[in-house]
Formats: sequence, C-alpha cells, structure tokens
Amino acid sequence: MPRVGQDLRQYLQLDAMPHVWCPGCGHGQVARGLATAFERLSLPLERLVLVGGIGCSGRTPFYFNANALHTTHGRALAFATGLKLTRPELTVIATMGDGDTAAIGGNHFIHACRRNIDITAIVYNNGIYGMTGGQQAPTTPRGARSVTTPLGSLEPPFDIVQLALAAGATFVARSTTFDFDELPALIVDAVRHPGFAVVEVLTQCPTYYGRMNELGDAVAMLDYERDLTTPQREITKEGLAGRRPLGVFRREIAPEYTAQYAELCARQAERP
Amino acid sequence: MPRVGQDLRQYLQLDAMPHVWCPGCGHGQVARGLATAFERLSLPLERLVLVGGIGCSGRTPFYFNANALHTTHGRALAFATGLKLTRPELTVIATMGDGDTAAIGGNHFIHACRRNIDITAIVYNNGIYGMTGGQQAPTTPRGARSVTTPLGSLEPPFDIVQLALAAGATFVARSTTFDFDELPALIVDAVRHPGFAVVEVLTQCPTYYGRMNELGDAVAMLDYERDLTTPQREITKEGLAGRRPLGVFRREIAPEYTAQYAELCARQAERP
Amino acid sequence: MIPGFARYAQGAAALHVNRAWCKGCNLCIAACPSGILALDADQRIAVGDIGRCIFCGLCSVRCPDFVFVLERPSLGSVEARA
Amino acid sequence: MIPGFARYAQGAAALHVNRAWCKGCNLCIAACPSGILALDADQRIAVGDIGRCIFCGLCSVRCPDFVFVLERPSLGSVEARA
Amino acid sequence: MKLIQGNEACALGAMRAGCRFFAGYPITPATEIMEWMARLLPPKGGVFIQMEDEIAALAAVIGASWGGAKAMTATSGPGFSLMQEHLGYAAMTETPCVVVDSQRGGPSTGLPTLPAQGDVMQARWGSHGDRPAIVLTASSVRDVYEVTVAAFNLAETYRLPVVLLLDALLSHMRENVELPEVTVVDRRKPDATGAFQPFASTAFQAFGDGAPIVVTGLAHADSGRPRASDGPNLERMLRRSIDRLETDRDAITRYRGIGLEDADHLILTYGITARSAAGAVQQLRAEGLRVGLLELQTLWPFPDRLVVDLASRVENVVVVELNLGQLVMAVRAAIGGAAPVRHLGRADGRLFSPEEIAAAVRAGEVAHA
Amino acid sequence: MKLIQGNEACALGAMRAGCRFFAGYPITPATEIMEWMARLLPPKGGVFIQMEDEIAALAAVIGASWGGAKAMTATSGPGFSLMQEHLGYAAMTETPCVVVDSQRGGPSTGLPTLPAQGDVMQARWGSHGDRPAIVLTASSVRDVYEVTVAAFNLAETYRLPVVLLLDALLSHMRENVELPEVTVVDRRKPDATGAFQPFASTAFQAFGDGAPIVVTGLAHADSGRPRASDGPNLERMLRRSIDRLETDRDAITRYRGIGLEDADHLILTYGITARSAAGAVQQLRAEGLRVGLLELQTLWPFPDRLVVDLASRVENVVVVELNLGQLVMAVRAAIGGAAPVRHLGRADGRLFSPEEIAAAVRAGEVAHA
Amino acid sequence: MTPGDPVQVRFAGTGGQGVMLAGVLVAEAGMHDGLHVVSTQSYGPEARLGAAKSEVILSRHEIVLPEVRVPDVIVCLSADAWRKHGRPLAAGGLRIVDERAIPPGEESAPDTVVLPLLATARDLGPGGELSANVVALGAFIVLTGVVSETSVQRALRSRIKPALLELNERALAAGQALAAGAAVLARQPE
Amino acid sequence: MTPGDPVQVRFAGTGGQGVMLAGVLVAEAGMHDGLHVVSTQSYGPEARLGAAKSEVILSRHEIVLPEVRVPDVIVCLSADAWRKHGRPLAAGGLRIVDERAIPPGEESAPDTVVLPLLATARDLGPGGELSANVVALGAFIVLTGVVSETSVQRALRSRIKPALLELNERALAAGQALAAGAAVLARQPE
Ligand SMILES: Cc1ncc(C[n+]2csc(CCOP(=O)(O)OP(=O)(O)O)c2C)c(N)n1
Ligand SMILES: Cc1ncc(C[n+]2csc(CCOP(=O)(O)OP(=O)(O)O)c2C)c(N)n1
Ligand code: SF4
Ligand code: SF4
Ligand code: SF4
Ligand code: SF4
Ligand code: SF4
Ligand code: SF4
Ligand SMILES: [Mg+2]
Ligand SMILES: [Mg+2]
Repeated sequence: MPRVGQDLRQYLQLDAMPHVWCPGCGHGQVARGLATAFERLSLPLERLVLVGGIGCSGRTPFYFNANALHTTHGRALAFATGLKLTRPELTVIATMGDGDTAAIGGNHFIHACRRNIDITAIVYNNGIYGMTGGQQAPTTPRGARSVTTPLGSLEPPFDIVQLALAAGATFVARSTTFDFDELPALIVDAVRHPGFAVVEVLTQCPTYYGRMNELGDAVAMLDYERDLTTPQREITKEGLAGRRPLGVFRREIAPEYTAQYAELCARQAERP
Repeated sequence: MPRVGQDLRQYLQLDAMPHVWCPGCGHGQVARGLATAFERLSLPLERLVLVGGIGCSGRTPFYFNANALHTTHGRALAFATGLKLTRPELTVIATMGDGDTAAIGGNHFIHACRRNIDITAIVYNNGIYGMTGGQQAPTTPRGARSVTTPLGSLEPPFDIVQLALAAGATFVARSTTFDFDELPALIVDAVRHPGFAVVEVLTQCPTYYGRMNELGDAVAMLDYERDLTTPQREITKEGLAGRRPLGVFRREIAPEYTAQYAELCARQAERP
Repeated sequence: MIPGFARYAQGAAALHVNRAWCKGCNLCIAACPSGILALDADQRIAVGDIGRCIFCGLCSVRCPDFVFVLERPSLGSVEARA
Repeated sequence: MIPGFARYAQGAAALHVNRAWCKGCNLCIAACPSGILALDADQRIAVGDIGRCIFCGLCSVRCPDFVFVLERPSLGSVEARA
Repeated sequence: MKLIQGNEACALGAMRAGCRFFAGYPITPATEIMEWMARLLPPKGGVFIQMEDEIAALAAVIGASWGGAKAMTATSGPGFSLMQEHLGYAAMTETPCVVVDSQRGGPSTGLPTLPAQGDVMQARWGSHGDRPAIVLTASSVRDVYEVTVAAFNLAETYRLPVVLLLDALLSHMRENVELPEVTVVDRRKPDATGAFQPFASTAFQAFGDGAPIVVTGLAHADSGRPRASDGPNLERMLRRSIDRLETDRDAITRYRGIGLEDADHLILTYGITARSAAGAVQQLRAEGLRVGLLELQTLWPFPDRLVVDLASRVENVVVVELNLGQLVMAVRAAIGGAAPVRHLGRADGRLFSPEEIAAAVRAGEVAHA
Repeated sequence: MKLIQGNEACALGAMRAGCRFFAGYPITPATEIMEWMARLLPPKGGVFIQMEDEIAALAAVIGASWGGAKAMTATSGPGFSLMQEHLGYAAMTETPCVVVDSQRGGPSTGLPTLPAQGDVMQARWGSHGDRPAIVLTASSVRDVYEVTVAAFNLAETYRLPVVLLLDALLSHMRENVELPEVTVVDRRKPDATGAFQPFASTAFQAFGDGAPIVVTGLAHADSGRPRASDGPNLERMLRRSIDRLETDRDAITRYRGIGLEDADHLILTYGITARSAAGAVQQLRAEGLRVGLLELQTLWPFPDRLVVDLASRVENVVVVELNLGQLVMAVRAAIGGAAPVRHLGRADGRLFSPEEIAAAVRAGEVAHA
Repeated sequence: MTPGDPVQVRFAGTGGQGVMLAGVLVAEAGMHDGLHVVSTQSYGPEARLGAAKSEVILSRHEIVLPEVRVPDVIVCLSADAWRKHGRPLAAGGLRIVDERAIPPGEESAPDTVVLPLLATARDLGPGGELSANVVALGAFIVLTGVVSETSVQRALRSRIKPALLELNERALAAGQALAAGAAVLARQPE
Repeated sequence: MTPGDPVQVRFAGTGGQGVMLAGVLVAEAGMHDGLHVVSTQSYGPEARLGAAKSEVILSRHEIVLPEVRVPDVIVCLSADAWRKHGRPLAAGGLRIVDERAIPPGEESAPDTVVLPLLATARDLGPGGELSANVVALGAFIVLTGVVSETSVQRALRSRIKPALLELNERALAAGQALAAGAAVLARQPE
C-alpha cells in the first residue's frame, strides 16, 4: 500500500486555501507532490525558497509555508540564480509554467541548465497558457487548438526534456500528475541532486486545454496523460510508438556553480 | 584545385570596405564564405535580406550589396521571422555572433529552430564577445580567460549544434574558418534547405580570445581551430577524443512554417 | 479533529475531509475503489458508507485540493501533528 | 584592371591585389605554398616574385579582407565582370 | 448597431486600416485583441503569429513592416516595458507600426485585471534616448475603433511607431456601437524617378521592392548606411522627424471639447476618465458653473499650444487621470503660470465618478474665489 | 591621489558601500564597471556573475538582495530599456538595489561610444505604472565614487532601486582624484520583538534569516501576501513609499550651487554638462553678469521646492542638458511662471562648451532686457 | 421595482455558471430596446473560480461611468458569489437569489427574491444545469422590466449556438414562470 | 611651443599602437606634476582598427570641459590616424608625426615635426616596434615641456609590466634623443 494520505497541512499556508486553481487542475496535484516531497526531505521550511514565475503554476509558492518569491513572467530562474549565489545554503525550487519556462523564459531556462547551479526547476507542462485564458504554448502539440490557434497549431512543440539535456542540466526527469507515486519521488531526487535539476510534469488544464481539445474532464484527462506517456522501464523494443517517455533521463555529477564559485573566492581571499 | 580566387566584388558593398574587423578576424573569412555561396546560389541580391544582430559579426550585412537589416542585440531572428512571414519569396539569412545567438538571443534562437521557418542562421562562434571587448560568452570554454573571467570561466559552454538539434532545427551543420572549402558548401546547402537552417562557424577573434588565452595570432588560431575539430567523416571508432565534430548533423524535410501558413490562409480565404 | 475537517471513523482509522476546499472535480470519486465518494447538491464531496472504506488513500493522492487526510495507526495520529 | 587593385601578371593569369584593404594579418603569407607573399614596412601585403605563383588561390580564400582576386582562364576575365 | 468589446473594436479598426500582420504575446487585458486578429487575418491572407515574448513580437512587427505590411502588436504594462528597446529601434529606423498598450494597475504585475492610466509617461519616455513619439488614447468602444485607424494612418504618414493606450476596462467592456466611416492612409511609395534615399523622406520602400536597402538602429545617413559616430547627422535626422510632427501638430492633435467656449474652469483629461468628466461637466453646468472639458485623444506630442490657449482663458485647470501624476507634468510645463493647475489622481484600479470630479472642480473654484 | 577612470570609481564606490553582488551583461560604455567588479568581488567573498542578458542581470540582483546582499548592475541605454520591467518589480517589492546606466547617444543602438543625457526621463518613467523613483547623477570621477556610495545608502534607507546615471564620457575618462571619506548605511534589520510584517516598514528581512517571507510583484498586503485586486491597498502602499521620499526630500536632494546667493540668471544643469556650466559662470561673472549655477545630483524625486525657490529670485533660467528636452519639463512644471525658462539641448554626442552655455545665458539676458 | 436611469445590473455566480453570458444577453437586449449599454465582467483567475460577476449598465443617455458602484439589481447563483458580490444594493434595488446561495436567515430580506433557479434549470433535462443563467434571466425580465422579453429572445438567438437554443428558450420561459408568482412580492412601495 | 592652460594633447595611431597607454602616461605624469588632468580615448571598433586616439587635458585649474575640441599638441603614429585626427590644430600648436604617417608635401608645415618614431622603436630590439608610443612620448616631453621627465618615468614604473619596463625606459630615452635635434626647429616665435 503506498504511503499516502498523510497530513500535509504543516507545509501549507492554510489561510491561502482553497487555492486559486480550477476544479480538477493538475497544478494542485503537483503541489501535493511537492508537499509530499518536502515531508520526505524533512526540509526546514525557513530554509526553503519557492520561486514562482507568472502563470497559474507560478502561484504555487503562495500555498506553502515556506519562503515565496513570486517573480515576473519567465524570469523565475534568473531571480533564483541571484538568490542561490548569495545564499548557497538555502534550498531553492522554482515552480514554472510551460509558457513561463519555454516561451518567454526559454533563455533563462537553458542558461540555468548550462550553469549547473543547485536549483530545482519544476516545470508544470499543461500544453497551454492557463492564466491568460488558453493561448498556444510552445508545448502545444501540432494541430491542437487554443484561443490563438483556433484552427490548430502549426508549430512543432518543444520537448522540455530534450532542451534541458542539450542545454546541460545534470538531472532531468519527466513525470505526470497521473503518476502520484513517482512524482514526489522524482522531486525528492531532484532536490537532493547537487546541481541544476529539471522535473517536467505533464499536468492537465481541464478549463482550457481540455475543453478546447474535447478531452473531457479532469478524470478523462488523467487517462489521456497515462496513454500519452510510457515509463522508461516499460519501453519495449518497438520503441515509444509516439509516446513520451517518463522517468530520469540524466543524473550526472558535475561541478556545481556555487561550489565552484566558493572555491574561486577562497583562492582569491585576501591573506591577512 | 578548388574553385577559388573568384572576383566577388559584385556581392560586396565596395564603399564600405575595408570592413571594420580586426586584422586576422575570422569574421572576414565567414563573409568570404557567404559571398562564395551567393555566387554559387546565383541569388538576385535585391531578393536577399541579410539580417544582422549586434556584435562584430552582426555588422556583416553592411558589407554586402544585398538588403541589410541590422537589428538589436540578440533579436535578429525575431525580426527575420516577421519579415519572412510577410515576404516568403525573399531569401533571409541572419548573421549573428555567439553572444548574440546564445546569450541574449538564446530564446529567439530556439524558437526559430522550433518553428522551422525557412531562414538560415549563420552563427559566428568565436567563444567571446568581440564587439564589447572580450567578455565571456556562453560558448567560452570552461577555464578560458576573458575580461569578465580573469581567472578562467567556471561555466560549461553551450554546444550550439546540440541546442539547435534539441530545439528542432531541420538543418544543422558546423564548420570553421579553417575549412574554407566546406564552409561555402554548407552555406549553400543551408540556404537551399526548405526550413530553418543553422550553420555554426567556429571563427577566430585574435584580438581578444586569442590574446587573452595566449593562442597566438590569426595564423596560429586557425591551426588551433583545426586541432579542436574533426570532420565527421574522419571520426574514428575511438570517437571524438574531445574534439568538436564538423559537417551536417541533421537534414530533414518537415513542414515549413510559411508554407503551412499559406495553406492555412488558402483554406480560410473568403469565397466570393 | 483537524480544524475545518470532518472526521469519518472506522475503528482506529479515519478519513478527514475538508469539504470547504473541495471544488467538485470528481477525481477522487473516479479513483475510489470502494465507490463511496460522491458529490452533493452543492457540487462538493460527500462521503458515503465509511464502513466500506479501505483506507487506500487514493482519494487523497488524486485530490488537487488537499481535501483528504487519512488517519491510520501507521501514519500516526493526526491530532499529534495538528 | 580592377579599380583599386594592382595586377601581377604571369602570362594569361594574374593576381590582383588590393593593398588598401590589407590589414597585415599574415594569413595569406602562412598559406602561400610558394612563399612569395610578405608584409612591407607599412604592414601591408607585398607580392614578391609573381613568376613563382602557382595560382592556387590559397591567399584569396584565407584572406579575411578580400584583398586577392585571381585571374585564370578557367575563371573568366575579371575585366568582363568589373 | 452592434454590441462590441473594446478589444474587438481595436482588432476591427486594425483590419479596416489595412493591418495585415499581427505578432503578439498574450497578456491580460490585451489578449482578446490578438485572439481576434488570429481569426480575422488568415481569411484576408494576413499573418498572425504568437511569438515567444513581447520583445520578439515587436521585432517581428518591425520586420514585417519592412516587408511592406501594415503591422501591429498589443500588450499591457509588463509587456510594454519589455518593448521599450524596440520602440526606440522603430523610431530610429522610421518604421511605421502600431503598438497597443491596454493599461492595467501597476507597477509590476500589480493589479492585472483593473484599469489604470499609469503608462502615459512611459509611452513617451520609456525607451532610452530622444525620439519623436505619437501616443493616442480613447474613451469609448467606438473611439477605440476610430483611433486605431488613426494610429495606423499616423504611423504611415510619419513613418513612426504609434502607441495606442487603452485600459483594462475599455478593453474588456462591451458597448453598443455603430462603426463609423473612416479614411485610410496607405504607405507612401517612393517616386519612380532618381536614386532613392530610403531615409531622406517619409517615402518608404520595402525589402524586395527595388534596389537593396540598408536599415540599422545605429545612427545612419539618409542612405541608411551606418554613421555610428556622426552625432550631428543623427541629431539632424531626429530633429527632422520631430519637426514633421511639429509642422503638422494641428492635424495630429485629436481632441474633443465640451463647453470650451465660455469655460471659467477647465477639466483636462483623457481616455476612460473623460467619460466621467463629461458627466461632471453636465452636473456642474446644471449648478451654473461654467466648466469646460478638454478630452485629449492625442497625448503626445503634447498639444501645448491648444492647452496654453485654453488655460489662459480660464480661472483654473483640473487634470484628472488614473495615476499619481503623469500628464499633469506636461500640462504644468506647457501653461507656465497661465492658470493654477490641480491634479486629481488615483492608482487603485477604480474610476473617478462624475461626482468626484465635480467635487474637485468645486473645491478649486472655492479655493480660487 | 590616483588617476582613475569613471567606471573604476563607480566600482570602487560600490565596494566601499558594501556591495557584495554584481550581475551584469556587457555593454559600451558601462562594461568596465563589471570588469572591475569581476576582479574586486571574489577576494571579498562577494559574488560576480555575467548573466545571459540585462533582464536576467537585474533579476539576479533582486534575488541577491532578497538573499541579504547589497547588489548592483550596470548597463547603458539598450540594456536599461530591457531592465524596465524589473525596475518596476524592484520598486513594487521594495527591494534595495542599484542600477547604473551610463548614457550613450540614442535612440536605439545610436551612437554607442558618445556621451548623452538622453535617459533622464526614462530613468523616472520607463517602467509601467506609478512608482517612487530615486535617480542620481555625477559630473566628475570623484563624484562618481561618492554618488555611487550615496546610491547604495539611499537604496538601503528607502528600500528602493536607485538609478545612477553616468554617460559615455564620464565612464571612460580618467581624472586625478583623492577618494573622499564616506558614510555607509546598512540594511535596517527588523526589531527582534513581535511578528514581523515584511512590508510594513523599511526594515528588511532576507530569506533564510527568520520566519518565511512572501515577496510578489502583485499588489500585496503588508504581510507580503498577494492582494491582486485590492486597489486601495496598493495605492496606500505606493503613496507610503512616495511619502517617505517626500518627507526626507531635503536629505535626498544632492546638489551643488555656485553663486546662487546673488544670481540674476540661473543655469540649471547636471552630470557632465555641469562642468562646462561652471566654466560659463566664471566667464559671465567676469563680464559682470550675476549668474548662478544649480548642479543637481538628485534628478528624481525632482527637487521642485529648491528649484522654485531659486527660480523665483532670478530673471530667467536656462536648463542645459545633452538631450532634446527632458528634465526641462520637470523644471517648467515646477516653477510655473516664476521665471522664463529656456532650454539648451543637443543630441549629437558632444558636450556643450562653457562658451556655448555663456552665449545662451547672454542671449536670454538680452531677450529679457 | 421601478428602475431609474441608469440601471446597474450585476450577475454573480461561480465560474462556469454563465454569468458572463447573462450580462452580455442583457446588454444586447438593452441595445435592441434602444438603450445605451455597457457591460463589463470580472477577469482573471477569479473569473474562473469562486465568485465571478458580470455587470451591465443601461440608460437612455450616454453612459458616463462604465463601472458599477452600487447595483440596482443583483442576480446571484452561488453562495460564494453572494458573500462576495451580494452587497451593497442601491436603495429600492432588488436581489434575485438562488435558494441554495443564500444563507439561512437572510431569505426574508424585503429587497430579496429567493427562487429555485438551479433546481429549475436541472429539471429542464440533460444539460439543463448549465442554463441556470438563462433561467435567472427569465426571472430578471419579469421582476425588473429592465429589458423586454422580445429583445432577450433576439439576443439569445444571436449569441447561443443553434444546438442549445431550444434548451435556453425553455430555460428563459421557466425563469419567467418561476418569477411570475414572486413578482407581486417584489413590487415594493416606492 | 609654449603651452597655454589648459593644454590639450592628442595621441593618434592605429589600434594596437598603444595610443591609449600614451595618453594615460601623460595624464598620470601631469598628475604627478601637480596638475589637474583628464584623459579620454576613442572606444568601439574604431579603437581597434584604423584610427584610434587618446586625448589628455592638463591644467592648473579644475578642468571644465573634459572634451578636446582643438588640440594644442597632436602626436601621430599612422597615416590613417593622420587623415582622421591630424587636424585641426590650435594656433601655436605642434604636431609630432612619424615619418611614414605624413603624406609627401605636408612634412614642411611649420607647426609639424616629422620624426622616425616607428623606425627608432623597431631599432630598440625584439618587441621594440610595440614601444613606438613611448618613443613618441619621449619626443613629446622634449618638444612641449607639458609634463616633466621624472613624472613620466614614475608613470612608466606604475603602468608598465616589470618585464617590459626596461625596454620602455630605453624607448623614452630614444624618443627624447630623437627630439633633441628637432627641438630648436619646433620652438616657434610666439
Ligand atoms: C511580460 C509578461 N507577459 C505576459 C504576461 C501575461 N501572462 C501571465 S501568465 C502567462 C502564461 C501562463 O502560461 P504558463 O506559463 O504555461 O502557466 P499556466 O498558467 O499554464 O500554469 C502570461 C502570458 C505577463 N504577466 N508578463
Ligand atoms: C541590449 C544590448 N545589450 C548589450 C549590448 C552590447 N553588445 C554589443 S555586441 C555584444 C556582444 C558581441 O558578442 P557576439 O555576439 O559574440 O559577437 P562578436 O562581436 O563576438 O562577433 C554586446 C554585449 C547591446 N548592444 N545591446
Ligand atoms: S486555467 Fe488551467 S492551468 Fe489554470 S488553474 Fe485553471 S485548469 Fe489550472
Ligand atoms: S574584436 Fe574579435 S571578433 Fe571583433 S573584429 Fe576584432 S577580432 Fe573580430
Ligand atoms: S481511502 Fe480509498 S476507499 Fe477510502 S474513500 Fe479514499 S479512495 Fe475511497
Ligand atoms: S478530488 Fe478533491 S476537489 Fe475533486 S471532488 Fe474530490 S474532494 Fe473535491
Ligand atoms: S595564388 Fe597561391 S601561390 Fe599565388 S600568391 Fe596566392 S597563395 Fe601564393
Ligand atoms: S590575409 Fe589579407 S589582410 Fe591578411 S595579410 Fe594577407 S592580404 Fe593582408
Ligand atoms: Mg501552461
Ligand atoms: Mg562572439
């Protein structure tokens, strides 16, 4: 029996609840995944900073009892970088939407991956801009509808995992809101990883993506998520058959930025 | 005997010569590669638009007898996208520095790759910011010196080719200024490719990168480039041994953006 | 009792439910193997026969709104941490 | 003649050199298999014994400054395109 | 007569003006403009594209304009801040285009769904360096349509980026309107004769429509070629652009007046706020106070002659705006001591009611008496 | 006594003020500031990082400030335009930090190596929405050092981003200087007692230094928690920040006067231009004209009381700046009709000479007589 | 009630209950009735969740203030919305509230008509629960007379997808019927 | 020449000829001499190529205009620089020019001293060609008297890497020697 149903209220900012997300929005499930991971990590909440972008997902920090830095659209990782460099002892986790991460914030994302700074990025990928009302995201599948692609998107979507890998992130994983057990486990691994870690989470936006693409309610969308993906261990010889693989794609120890910087300072420190 | 030494003056803006680049700067060699390619492509120059970013490399368009759109730092591809969408019949080539492309312009770069719009991006990678006087670029190798990394860079560099591949570019190649024969050939292929094409060119900045990293003059730097790279055909079973591979990494035909868009308009066009 | 949560007990175990946070998305209902969950007329969660609950916790992991807390000996008392 | 270029002839072939564009980087000099190129006191390119030139064009492909144009029967006359 | 949303009217106006390119990035409260353009453009063969951010959106618009298309983007405060570099680029390269900024409560993410008039100075001064600027605004859904067309016309006439300021309320509200007849100005093509200097006049040649053209954000000659350290030449070109606006100031200045002829008290305002001000004038006139209303549709270039002229005929001026004091600086600077100027401002995401404005005028009247 | 470059003085001032974080992106003519910081910070355990662009640079600075470090970035026009969104964010989140803008000829890429004073209005109004703003400038290498320290002190005192405007000439020129003694203001820590409201006062608690803190660019309560549609609360907080500056206006206003006591004619200027103006005063006084010079180091909040006060005692005012008319608007708005105001401006990348300024004053004197 | 001029109307409910559409329908009907109309609505996350509202101002004159300060009519479909948008109400105004939206004790307020709007809608058959907004609109016409029935029907035809039109016409009628009984109650002395 | 106050000095040459350093050395020497100094230089691509310049203003008073309008002294090392920065010159000013930088016909101008600066530098031995700037500086001291020899030597010691100091000291001396002969010529009647 999975270890589930814990009382996670201590991690939550109770007066901010109920949260702002729509009925059945996967973002709430990601938030639960985070809370579960915090419990497993036994993190002191005053040492944890959640850095949010702008979007439905970016609001995550408001619902936790940790430090919250709610930034600007797309720039969460740039703020996080300054903070982490100044306070390497703090645990810094960025919660970002797919638009946030890969549209306006694409550059900060690939640079954070490249620098290998010890920050964890949780990318809530719902294939759409939720907050602003259902516009195309750079993750919207070709042909899918949104209010700005009423006839179906012409653009091939980004694969966030591939982008993170190419940009140099040292921990890269993908999960979904369907995988309630795997998700917190991956977050735990990502936070423990000493370097830049990306966890892409496929999550449902029933309000826009679901409705505009006739995928049904949140319950149906979870099934859709399951059918769209394959845990890596289950990938057969026939390959992915168009499904997106899940799990950890890279876990590599490489020089971490703040550690290297500290060493540089130590070398430079003025002798008395 | 290679077909070399042609009179390329008709492609050049003669009153702008001599160009602004330093003695031995590889950017001039890339420019020659472009002129050679134009000759082979028999492009009418009034139908060619060179879109430059800001940087030494970004000045390339001024030296050609074609249309020149000299834009802002990092944004050449965003301007080029608007132009190409409006005038799909024009040939649009962007000339951009590595800082231009991968630092401030990283996001526009990956998005242009993703959209697969028929633009050719020539990335002049000299591992440094030339124009502003030798600061670290996102392509500066770890440990290399620049005026902003006086003790050696701590950051792992981007691999532009990997980034372009992950972002979805359908033609991706790498060459160097050493490879005077291969370079124009790749540019020709890139321009002919019906989709987004990236040609990364390793080029020398003797003034800053060379001097600060004690690599000698332009002559020595060309040898250094040769030693740093391996044509794909020469890659042995032992692998790259730390060298960067050259040649074409992807050449794939996929739906091109302006063509798809035209088709969408045709479907939508009001019936009389 | 957890403030704001109703407690549905079955021996030493109990299901705590915060109706005020429920948004009526049906995710828990679809997940519950015992079929004891449903929405009421206000479109909020209602617990049916708690005697049939197997304390699998699937309702809690599926719920995006932190509506459920399970109280089982193995998890420790909720009060102890309230 | 190409305006601004000096012409160094060897029979039907010739090397045209635009000294005004030269920046003295040595790239052509290092590339020339015949060793007939050098910098003068102004740090600009000077052509030595054109009789030893093999018209390989390596000077032209290496030069970042478009200093050289080769005139060979196979390439057509430069004048025709000037 | 139709029930139309402000943002829809903006899109319809753009289409009517001949806009055939839209690049944007979603943001409340401007998003519906792009949603409408996404539907309206393809059937006309126009281009709609959602870009990766606002910086890219304006870049694409400028690129499209050099391709020959009338082009536009729409955003709100945060995106408008990001567009400042390219607004300056468009001015420097004399690129006709239209940028709509539907203002919401700032600063920063602020009050994302509430109306404001807090970007009025930014629209003029947000980019680095000096530049000519045309900034328009509107107070009703019908005006939005008309002023959008005017924005395109001015952009084409003066080869400049034109900013149109809306606000969250005007963008989102629906009103019954009869869309008016409008005149459309098209891009001025160069005369066929003689060598064309692309930056010598307001005649415009797109890429591919003739001999090659050079465009750069560096200081440049009339030929377009860079002159990156020729300051006097740059100043000459800037002043020439600015003078064009100066010369045509009366034509560029759009405004609406109520009771200006015999006014003793002047209310100066613009945009959504002008509606309540009209109500205030009605109330005050009913009380016997001779109050006039100047509703500016052209905010920049600031119509100083018009304002000085009116101010010198009244006892006092009240400037009303949904910010903590922006256009009032231009008003004060323009009129010198001609009349005392008071400011009625707020930044709480709400409108002024006619009563609040009337009270402010009355207070001034008393203070002055 | 040392021969120091303006940009070096800025870096030395920052180090002296306790700056321990610098994030930047290279750009002429500001780059040497970052090059110096890259050398000066590591030995002190401070952080230097070159970011992917200017947007990220200011973001990182704000992040670092919330980590408790005194933090700064430096840029020029194009980068400053890109920083506008985050300048507003810093103001909204009451984040102390310093942004240096070394002005070059604009608009756009413009005249990249030549001096200008074209970002004066942008520094105040470049971001969307209303916000409190402190903007300083300097006219000599020694001043650069001192004013940089002052910028940090004001940032810490008022919990605001402070902009320091230099120019291409001042940044790059070397001058012999004796670095003066300075006072350094440190960040105000919250009192140990009672529950801390992070936005109720200027006391500042960094992340990790106590109970969790909430920071957002949305409108928010004193607790930091978002109140995204509570306009009155936002206006209250904005006015509180602005009022803090209002209350301390005299302390914030840095200026230098020459011959103000008995002046009949006032030259008002700032930055590099003030040097020539001082020369002009000397020349004119030698001719017997009673001319005074007001050199502002604090441009915003605009010291209107000081200016009105001086203006009302002179026959005329000449505002001299390297732009086509920017601060002059604030001058005119402030003094009403107290004295006629003329503007002497240029945007050609050159300075005014003392003779040119003197001639302008003489012309005004004649016109007035 | 006897509406003054301008009339300010608010529809409040939970995201998804169609209060936006209700506002637009009233505005469009007002337009057909020859009135000046302005309609606005709440935006952002709030509009999708908890308490959403849409507002309409109708007048024989040009509308100067396009912002509702104190509504003359509030139509309310959910408890959250009642809490957030149920007050204040103009003197002489009217509130039309679903029976489940109003907390016990408040039903008897003299300016408030409590009706089983949602239940009536649900009874209309499959998909009926989504037409509570139009049921409310039916009641609104009868109880306020702000816009005419014919104009509302015309607005319905222009704004509702053909497939759903019949259902919504029935919803409108049901709302009118529902209110007919309550109407007498609502006419207060002036 | 007899310098006035302020004195405006320009060093002009090709990128890489060290005109920036020459300017800084004069400024620093001026500082050691107790003068107010401002030094500026050209930036950007121009500074690396073609014609670069650096300028110094020296005065017993505070320097009001930190921009050289018409130099009193121009020291010029290359033909490009001569074309771009070789004029105008203040009345009574002086130009010190390398023999190869000046076009035939202009050598005989009365305000111009032509010297083999580059050739002298080259003759100093390995690396010598890079010290033409300091050779020029030596000539400058002798011909203008704007800054003192001791102060220039002090500036050299603070700004030149130890490994190159000896070479540069020899360059300075060589420049002084070179100018000594020409000096008489350069002293014009006032
Ligand atoms: C500079 C800027 N541009 C645009 C916006 C408007 N905006 C807010 S959230 C958002 C996108 C949200 O999508 P995503 O990041 O995928 O998050 P989601 O809401 O789907 O979780 C946009 C475009 C903004 N706030 N700032
Ligand atoms: C917004 C902005 N930031 C910074 C600059 C300054 N800048 C000009 S070119 C350049 C980098 C040049 O490096 P790269 O792109 O690699 O081109 P290269 O000169 O090496 O060819 C920078 C930072 C600018 N012009 N605009
Ligand atoms: S709009 Fe979509 S992403 Fe946003 S809260 Fe609703 S369901 Fe979630
Ligand atoms: S600085 Fe470097 S990149 Fe720029 S022109 Fe010189 S050698 Fe080339
Ligand atoms: S614990 Fe399991 S059985 Fe019990 S209500 Fe939840 S899902 Fe159903
Ligand atoms: S999953 Fe949660 S929010 Fe959804 S219906 Fe069940 S209890 Fe309510
Ligand atoms: S053509 Fe060949 S041989 Fe002749 S000069 Fe050039 S490189 Fe030398
Ligand atoms: S390669 Fe060209 S620029 Fe270099 S030395 Fe030879 S001719 Fe001159
Ligand atoms: Mg999303
Ligand atoms: Mg580079």
